[in-house]
Amino acid sequence: MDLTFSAEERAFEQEVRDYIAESLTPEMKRATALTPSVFSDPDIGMAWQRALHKKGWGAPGWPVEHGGPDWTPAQRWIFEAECARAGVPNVNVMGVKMVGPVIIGFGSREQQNFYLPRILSGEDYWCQGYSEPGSGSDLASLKTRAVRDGDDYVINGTKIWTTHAHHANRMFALVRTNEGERQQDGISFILIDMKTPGITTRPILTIGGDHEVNQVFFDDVRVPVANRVGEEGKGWTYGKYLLEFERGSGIASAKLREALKTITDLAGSEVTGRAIEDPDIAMRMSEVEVDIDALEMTELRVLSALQTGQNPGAVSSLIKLRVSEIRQAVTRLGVDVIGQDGLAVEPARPFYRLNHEPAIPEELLPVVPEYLNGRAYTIFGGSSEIQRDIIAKMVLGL
Amino acid sequence: MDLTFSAEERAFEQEVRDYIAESLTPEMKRATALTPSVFSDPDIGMAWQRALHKKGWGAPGWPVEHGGPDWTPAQRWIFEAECARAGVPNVNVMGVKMVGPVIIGFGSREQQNFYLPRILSGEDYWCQGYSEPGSGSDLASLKTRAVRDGDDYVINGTKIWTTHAHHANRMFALVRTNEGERQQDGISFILIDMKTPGITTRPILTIGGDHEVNQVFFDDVRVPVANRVGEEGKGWTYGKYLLEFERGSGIASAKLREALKTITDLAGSEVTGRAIEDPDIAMRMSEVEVDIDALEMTELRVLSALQTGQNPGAVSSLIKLRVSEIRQAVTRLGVDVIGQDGLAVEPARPFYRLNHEPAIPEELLPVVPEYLNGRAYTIFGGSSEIQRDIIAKMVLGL
Amino acid sequence: MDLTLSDEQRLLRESADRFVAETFTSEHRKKAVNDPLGYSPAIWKQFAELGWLALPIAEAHGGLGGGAIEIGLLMEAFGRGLVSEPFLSTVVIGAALVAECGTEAQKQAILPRIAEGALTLAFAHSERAARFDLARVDTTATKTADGWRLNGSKVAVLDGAAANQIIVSARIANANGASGKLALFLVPAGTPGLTLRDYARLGGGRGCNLDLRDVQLPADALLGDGSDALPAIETVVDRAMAALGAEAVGIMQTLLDTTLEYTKMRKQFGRPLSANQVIRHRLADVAMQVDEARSMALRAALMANAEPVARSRAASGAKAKIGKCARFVAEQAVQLHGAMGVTEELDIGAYFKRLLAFDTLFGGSAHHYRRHAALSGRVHA
Amino acid sequence: MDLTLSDEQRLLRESADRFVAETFTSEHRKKAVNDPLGYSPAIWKQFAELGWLALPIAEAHGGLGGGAIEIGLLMEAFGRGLVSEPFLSTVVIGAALVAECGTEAQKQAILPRIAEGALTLAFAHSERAARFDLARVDTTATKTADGWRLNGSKVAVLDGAAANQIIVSARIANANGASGKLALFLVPAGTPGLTLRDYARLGGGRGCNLDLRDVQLPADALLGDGSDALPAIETVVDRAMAALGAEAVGIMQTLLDTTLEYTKMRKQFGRPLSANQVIRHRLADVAMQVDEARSMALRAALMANAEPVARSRAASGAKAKIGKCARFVAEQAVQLHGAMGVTEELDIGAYFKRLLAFDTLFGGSAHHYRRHAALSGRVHA
Repeated sequence: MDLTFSAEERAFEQEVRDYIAESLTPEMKRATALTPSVFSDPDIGMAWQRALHKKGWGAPGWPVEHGGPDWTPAQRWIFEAECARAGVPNVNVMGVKMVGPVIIGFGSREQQNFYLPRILSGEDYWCQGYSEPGSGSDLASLKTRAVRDGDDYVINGTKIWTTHAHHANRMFALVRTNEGERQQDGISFILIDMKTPGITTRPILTIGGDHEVNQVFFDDVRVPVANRVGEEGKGWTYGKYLLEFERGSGIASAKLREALKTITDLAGSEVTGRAIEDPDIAMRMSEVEVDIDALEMTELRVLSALQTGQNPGAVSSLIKLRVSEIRQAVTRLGVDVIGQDGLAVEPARPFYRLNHEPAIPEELLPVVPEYLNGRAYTIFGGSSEIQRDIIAKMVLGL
Repeated sequence: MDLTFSAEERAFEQEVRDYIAESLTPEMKRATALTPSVFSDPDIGMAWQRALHKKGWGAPGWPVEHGGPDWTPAQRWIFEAECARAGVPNVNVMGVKMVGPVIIGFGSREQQNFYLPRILSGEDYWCQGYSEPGSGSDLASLKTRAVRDGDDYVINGTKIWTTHAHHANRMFALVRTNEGERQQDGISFILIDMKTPGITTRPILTIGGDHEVNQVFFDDVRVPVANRVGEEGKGWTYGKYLLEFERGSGIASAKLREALKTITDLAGSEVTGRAIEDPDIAMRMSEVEVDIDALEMTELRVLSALQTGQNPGAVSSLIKLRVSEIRQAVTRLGVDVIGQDGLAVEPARPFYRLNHEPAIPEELLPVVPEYLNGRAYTIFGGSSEIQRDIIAKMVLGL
Repeated sequence: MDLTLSDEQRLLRESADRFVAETFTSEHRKKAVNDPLGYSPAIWKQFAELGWLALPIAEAHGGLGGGAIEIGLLMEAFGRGLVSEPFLSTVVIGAALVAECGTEAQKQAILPRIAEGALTLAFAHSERAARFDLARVDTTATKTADGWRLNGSKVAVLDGAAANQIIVSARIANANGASGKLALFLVPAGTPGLTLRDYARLGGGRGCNLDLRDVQLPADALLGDGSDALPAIETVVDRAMAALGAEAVGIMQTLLDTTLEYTKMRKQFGRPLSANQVIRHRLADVAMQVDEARSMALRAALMANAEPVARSRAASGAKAKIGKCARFVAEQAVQLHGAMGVTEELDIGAYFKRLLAFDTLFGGSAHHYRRHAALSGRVHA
Repeated sequence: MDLTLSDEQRLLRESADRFVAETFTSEHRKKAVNDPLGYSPAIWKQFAELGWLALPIAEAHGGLGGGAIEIGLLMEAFGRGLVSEPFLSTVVIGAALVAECGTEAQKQAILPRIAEGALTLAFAHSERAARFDLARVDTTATKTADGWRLNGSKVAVLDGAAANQIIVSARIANANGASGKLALFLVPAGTPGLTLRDYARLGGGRGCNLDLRDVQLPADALLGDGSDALPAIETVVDRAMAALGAEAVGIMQTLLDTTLEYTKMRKQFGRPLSANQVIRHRLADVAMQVDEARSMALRAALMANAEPVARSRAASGAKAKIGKCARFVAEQAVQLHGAMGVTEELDIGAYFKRLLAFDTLFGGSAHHYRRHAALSGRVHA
């Protein structure tokens, strides 16, 4: 057993570090630091996607024949850790990490040739049409209907919580093409051009005051049947594949460590009246740091199993739950660190392009919105309650 | 609104204080302090019962015609608070607070005349035969059977978790006299002389090493039908009355405050290396003290409602849950205060009558057993899980 | 020993509940968020007519002579409606500081005008470097030929921009330049040298950060006779925390009611959310914590006039415990509302944020448990 | 980067698991509780034969040169069986102190005998007034004409009564009587002036409190050359905490397994306990915390030879986190076993108590979070 990386891996780490140093602009870095959301605005995120693509690193998880860099799990770890350390923007995960792998796994050759390069290059910006009002964690009860009419589907219904639908030019969506015996049957996976007539978008402000999510309405929206991925009625399977694909590939500990470091730096500064001198805050920082240590070790155990071709098994299904709880603990610490300056609400966005001087120091602006928006960590993507249901059933066999 | 007691009530308080001062012996006080259980051994508890009876205070909650002192709710509060402050032994609650009120409410005149004076005087010592192996929180599923044979019931079965069955000369028990449609029907409430042939008792040591509870076996035990309280098949109702009777009449905050004080005193002393200088311990003491403050206010709100003839309502059903949690917090604090001396196990009992010098200072002996035995607070008398089920249903209407 | 309400108190509560329910609707709130003043002067006038602004002011000064219990009844109702009128700043804190410290002339000049709704106050005390230490003030007041000159910076001045006068705390510089006693000064809005950075306050209302640069004040701007103002500040802040605690209870109760309603109505996997045992137990815990918070707010109010250590222990205990409960109740209310809970679509978010603001004001739970421990002789603060 | 076990490590784990499962049965444990020695010399001999007592000792001193990972594998297995043999005292702590501090002659005299099972040690360091501060020792060692004289009192000496020699820490009194450097002394069992108050240890094994009154020792009783022993003590205690963490993981895993089994089997209200969502979620949390504890124990072992600050941060982080997890897991295991859980009828109680002892040894979670914060430059310890 050994925690150290090999000489080759260390060299790769240096390469990543160097490339980030030369291509990450101060504007991108500042914008990322001042964005109180896990999603970077496209002007920032896509600029970074282009920089990565230039180096051939636009889609770390994809197979080499589709433009992936052919990295080992350890290299992916190193890459993601270095990105977190440097504070790079988030790219369009709905493209690179979500629809991309589904198109690779189940799309036609034509779909692959058309869509994948546009994801890599940052030309396309994707959003995800899964949730609906009233479906929530019970996703399979979705009601948006796609009715076959010649070579088109005619789609009617509505999607909600659609992240960056107001920025995206494409959506991948689960729609009901059939009334199966089980709810899960009769769902198809469809790629939609957001400029298609009949699509309207209503913004929904988050509790932190950000415009991240939307409700999207479909009113007789005609989408070519050719835009369906894989077989009709198998969409649920592809959607699940997407989740499995992600399993074990993400690392959260490095980002959490950076987030904690940001808060720790604030706490050590005059801008918070040196909050770190409050022993409660200092102790809780250690508590959270240790939680991150534990998470990192768990992630490394998964990585190590993947490296040696083993199945990481049950452990990885516990990770989502812990990550969301630790994220919330970090953001909560932030709120306590900035104290009464947290009372000031700045409604304008983005914080990195304000037209006025804010009432409180700039670096404090994202802290409370991050905490507020962070309440969603234990709700979106399967609430913590659902996760515990799953762990009890799938991991503990109850 | 006013937190102060009236002049009459203050005078009463003084009277209680004076009587305790003259009748509570140092031996009783020391024995109580060194007993890591909520139940005093009968030699101590019954001595105190006799002292109270002498003053006419043997059964504070009983009606005056059966020997109660005819106190107002405020007087009962004052009495219990003073008893807690002085550290008096616990009397046989199974007699005074449990079977007594049932006999008063539902017993025949003969039963009242026979049993009640013997409870008051401390001549009888009662135990409660409710739980059975396999029934636990689902009490109504009990299986011990009483079959009518002439003027007797013949009882077969077993009871478990029977506190002080090894000391008691009488038991009140719920037994099945009939197979009702609902489990609750067909249960009868029976008074049993523990010397009746066919009764055997097996000790069960608690996790803290105390002999508190037992399993009791009934093997063709003949009990006169005259020992049944009230109607046949109505035992469940009487058992529930017993719980309602207790509602709002007990006060826990005063005892908890004393328990915290004991721990605080230890923490301030050299015997624990002045544990209070550990800021975590000092803060947690305040946290627990504030929890006790909240509980006390809640209890006072109930008392105040009772005083003015109102129904205290939902609040009182939340109290049991909080009391058990705070008790556990206090005992846990004790464990942390005594530090490594908590590693020493003293198996002999009672601590106030050891034949050898213990390995650690005497006053530390009960601390760990109290914590260990205290795990039962959230289990016995309806587990915390059951309590929350009840609150959701009865208080919140879910 | 009687913890039931008197008839007058019951009437006050009922009228407050009724007025708040009718006036502070969801629509009203959405409008008020965009109001640069942060509250409605018309409603303020109604408060005055209802006698609420006179409530805790002594009869000799045009008030009704009410106490902490009555304030608590009002504040709990205000919490239910997320009222953003500057009642805390003007009446609970401002009027009380004047009553505690002011000369008779100042009381006569100020208190009746508060009672009739003609004057609003704010309290500028906190400074960034002090965090929640009430005793630490770096703002200085220097005696000049004809009055005082103030310099310093204040944060978290509630309702500062709308206040007619701001009560500013400062240390009186001694002859040798060393800082001396803490004093309070009445600074009229618009005084030269005063710079306000006004902001919308988390959960409703407004706040501001404040710079004082060579602010010149007349001699009678000093509140009272110049004796150390710290004990009065501690008294008033303890009582303000009791009042805020009552407000928090109103907010929490509303969140509980709303969440109960929502979990009964909202269906998932073919049955209401409230059919899930985990959610039922969570709600039981929420209800329990609301009740504990209610007990502590009441306790702090009942102890508002006790001797200082007992009063401060009760106030800090209440602030710490209610803060802890508030955090749990707020976070669970959002969690159980699911995705809708983390938007500004429902009122739930506004209530959540107001509780977050409550927890922050005058220091959070850890700060007040520590103060409680120090007051109990357990630790050195 | 490889966190999978080597073949040798896998074999060690398998043999330890097998031996423990076969030997340390429930019946064995019930007998051992009443054993005045606290463990079985016959089993200790088997440990020696299996090479376990030689595991971390250097090859030059008759050992196998294993490290913290191997120790962790053994300790986790020991945890599953609640092994009460003095492995921690003799091998993990005793042998390590000799290896860290001893002269070559002392190492040659002691370590091979430990490896072959012929010598047991105990470590007497903690004092009541010090609580968990490793640097605070009031016991004194005074130089005499022909050796040393020790005076003082020690608490929580694990396995002290059965040890052939006790390593006692003391401050060497300077010429002027002031206390100086910390040193370690080898004190043979039965040395005059040594008084042991032996006790059964919570969760298995024995412990004692120790008085030293004018204990006379020869000059070579001093371990090593007399340089300050604190760094060595900190190194060894950090590694001991990692080993204890692994043991705790074994205990927690057993509690989880047992509780899963019980809740599936035990029926209430006509269905298994495990049908309750609240219990299912609780068990999910228990499983998650066992997994987190496993990660931290591994981390502390992997960092056992890192530079002191990194090593101590990892060790304190592990002790704090595993202690927190252990408390939750233990309390929930008892809670979910209901009334049976709070008796000595089931093994569950013994496992619970062993975790409570784990949490207490070398200081609990708050102590180690504070140490972690201090080592991270956040607070002054």
